[in-house]
Amino acid sequence: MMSFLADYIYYIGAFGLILIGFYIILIKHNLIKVIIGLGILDTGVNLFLISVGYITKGTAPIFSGPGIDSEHMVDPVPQALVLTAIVIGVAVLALALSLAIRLYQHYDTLNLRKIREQKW
Amino acid sequence: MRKAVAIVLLIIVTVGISLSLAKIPFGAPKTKVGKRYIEEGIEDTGATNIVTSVVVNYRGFDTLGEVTVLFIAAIGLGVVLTTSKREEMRKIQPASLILYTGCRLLFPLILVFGTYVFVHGHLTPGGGFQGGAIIASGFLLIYLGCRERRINRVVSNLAESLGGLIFVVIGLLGLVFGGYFLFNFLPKGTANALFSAGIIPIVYIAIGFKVGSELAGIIDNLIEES
Amino acid sequence: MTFIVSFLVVFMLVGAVAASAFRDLISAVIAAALVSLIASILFYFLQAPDVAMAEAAIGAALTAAIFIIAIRRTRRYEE
Amino acid sequence: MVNPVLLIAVPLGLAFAIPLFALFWKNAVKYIPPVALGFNLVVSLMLLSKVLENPVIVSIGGWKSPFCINLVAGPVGVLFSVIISLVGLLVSVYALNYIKEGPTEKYHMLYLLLLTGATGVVLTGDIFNLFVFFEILCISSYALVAYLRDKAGIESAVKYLIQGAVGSSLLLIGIGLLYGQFGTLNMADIAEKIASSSPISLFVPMVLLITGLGVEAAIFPLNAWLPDAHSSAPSSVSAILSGIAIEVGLYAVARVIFTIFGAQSFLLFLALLGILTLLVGEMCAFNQNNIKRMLAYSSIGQIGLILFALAIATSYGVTGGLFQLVSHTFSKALLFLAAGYMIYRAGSMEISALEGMGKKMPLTCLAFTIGAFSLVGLPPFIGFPSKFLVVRAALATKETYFFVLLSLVLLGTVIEGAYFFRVIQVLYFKGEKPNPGRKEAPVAALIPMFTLAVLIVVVGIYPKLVTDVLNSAASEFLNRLDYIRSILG
Repeated sequence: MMSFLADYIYYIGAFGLILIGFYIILIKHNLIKVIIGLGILDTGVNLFLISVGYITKGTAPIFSGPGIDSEHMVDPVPQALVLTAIVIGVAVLALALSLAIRLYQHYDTLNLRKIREQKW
Repeated sequence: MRKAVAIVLLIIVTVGISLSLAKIPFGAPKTKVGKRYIEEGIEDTGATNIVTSVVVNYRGFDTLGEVTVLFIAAIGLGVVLTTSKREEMRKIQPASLILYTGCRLLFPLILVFGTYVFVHGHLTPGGGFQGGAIIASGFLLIYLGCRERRINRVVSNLAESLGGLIFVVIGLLGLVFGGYFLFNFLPKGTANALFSAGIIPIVYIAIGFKVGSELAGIIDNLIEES
Repeated sequence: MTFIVSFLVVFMLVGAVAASAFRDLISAVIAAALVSLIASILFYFLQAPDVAMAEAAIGAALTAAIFIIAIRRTRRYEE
Repeated sequence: MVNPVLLIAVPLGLAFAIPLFALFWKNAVKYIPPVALGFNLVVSLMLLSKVLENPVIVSIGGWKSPFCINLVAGPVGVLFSVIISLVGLLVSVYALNYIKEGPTEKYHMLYLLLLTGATGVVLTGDIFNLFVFFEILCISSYALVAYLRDKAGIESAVKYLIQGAVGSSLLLIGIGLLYGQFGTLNMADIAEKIASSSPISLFVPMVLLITGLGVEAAIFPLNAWLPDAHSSAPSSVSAILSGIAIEVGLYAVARVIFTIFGAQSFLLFLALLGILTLLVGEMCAFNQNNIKRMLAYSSIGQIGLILFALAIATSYGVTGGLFQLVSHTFSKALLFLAAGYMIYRAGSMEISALEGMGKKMPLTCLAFTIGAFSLVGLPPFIGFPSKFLVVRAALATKETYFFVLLSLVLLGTVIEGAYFFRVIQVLYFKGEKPNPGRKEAPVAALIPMFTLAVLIVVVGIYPKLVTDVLNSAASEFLNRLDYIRSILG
């Protein structure tokens, strides 16, 4: 049990967040709720990427003083990718929220089911 | 109905991903690219924080794109929220004296801390994005505590624009001097010193100002009554 | 260590479910910020201090702030 | 020595400089996108002759290949960057007069950044870098769709943003799975290592990547956003979204399938998806009364056709698909540009409101007609040789199921012809009401329209102009070993 947890707990957390995020996006009608779901989804993806780069008993990839061996450092590449992904995520969220504000001014509701100006 | 479809979809996704996760054991070393960055990062770039050297130097092009994404979001926010007709400002309830004084005391400290974070990005954890975000949270505090204050949009636009331009120009200078875009053409200095790592601190400072002013601009745009 | 991490992960997932369940959007945003905050602690455990800092500053603080500003300008309760 | 990085760095620098310009010369801002795109056009044409022999590969930062980000200016990349800068230049000239309201300098910044993102996607050789440029492309198009800030624009931007953001999350998960398995992000390096992995663990990342990219490429079940977004954006933006953004999405899908995965067994499924996309698009287009929605659905149909042609995966097929892509870009951009001013003068997007436009705006209607004929596939326009090539490629496979699919393609073309002729009939032969006062579109709009029209006719009469480039582009897609070798050495 413990070793299973040690192996998989981060993956479980990451994919749990991803699934909950998807669930919110698919089910909820409120636009702000959907945007919250997007945020949770992003967090999950970031956690997954970081856990891919982890090495057991690793240290952070920073040579902050002398005598740090490079043998057990974790992979720096996913960390760089996640830095990028976090910033992209916040950019999308900010734009989405501004659109939500405008949408509310136009329709006086945020319920996506009620906003049906355009049909197929 | 909708719920059932969603849950079935999610189950399929879960099964699929867990099948391919079997190939990616947690905690095992997997990569030669990361290994090389760790082993030769200091020699190559002069930065002791390997993540910084990857972000700014090895994969600097991603970072340029990422700064652009934030820039686009700030512009897009401006596009979406500008109104043709100006409505009168809503009456602002002033903050209490304690909040006001506290915010004014904290604000310079936050600015200094943010600057510290991005100036030391190549030595310690942190860098342009984190520092910029900290600076932006300082401005957020000002909006909460001293509600009638606004940032000067001209100055923040200037900082955004100059930050981006410095990044691109440094890249192009690398092309001129070294034959590669974003080539680290400045002397790398001794590792662990503040003035080391060539172009990395300069780029990170530019990013810090740019990200800080962009996030502050986003908050300003959102908070403005329109 | 594994125990602490497991506890945090469970707590994080509970936060995410809560963010989905609350009808008050402000509470949902706070729950989502909690998720981000715990994720940032997990990043720290995974030896990624840079990312932890970015997630705490951007993911938890700033995102929650812009959400709250946006909710103040729209409607607080889900219909 | 021309460096392909200039194609990205210079427009990006100019876009960052626009706020500075706006401080001093506010009226000069709108000339920056044409200047930047003209520069790009010149540089990519200079590169074009060079890359037909050998791809130009540059590294960013100056490290060896898998350790840095590569820009790969092969025939495909440069072909696309020529198209992007050419169409972008023409549309930006059109926009000089067309975009008058709202925060115009922001429009010009977003427009330039959108095209820079598109150029970055087609030139990069690194999967994560592709993701970043893809985000630049997507986020600027979300903002541009909402540019008019009216009800329809905001609503469709919201839809587009949500679907696009989910797509990019899927893409990112796929990239993470690939990185976990192969420990590298360079596309050539992944492609080299992929042979050693088991199919089951490759299937999931492939599906995730294709789904993520397919949202932007508007492949069938993922294209709910497209008709709304394309019809409620300003017409110059619709021209770019229809003419460039979805094509770039298709490029990315093709790159993932052909180069990274080399997935032969997946192609038949893709051909089926293409046919489905084609039929759905054409049938919905037939039912529309709104001219921009009709054009948007017709884009979906065309995307389906291109996807079908690419999925044939023979040399003829891929050449035909790329040719069809070029022809769709020119024709659809022309159609949207012409429709833009027709709508502006008529004051409505309904097709019935355009009665008698043939007398009121003869030149614009002529341009519209050329675009429509070309899209349907009539000679002597560019649509004819491209569709002909697709048909020939499908016949050359000698497989029964391709014959069946081909008959569906022809059915789609018939439907397409029907609705375009209906519009042309309305334009020219209806509404005999006395309608004096010719009000033509301004010259700044007519120049790009007629440049496109001339290109359509010239390439249609003399397709040899482009077939060399298309052939070598097709062989870049099909010979993945050459691609890998040229990058990793």
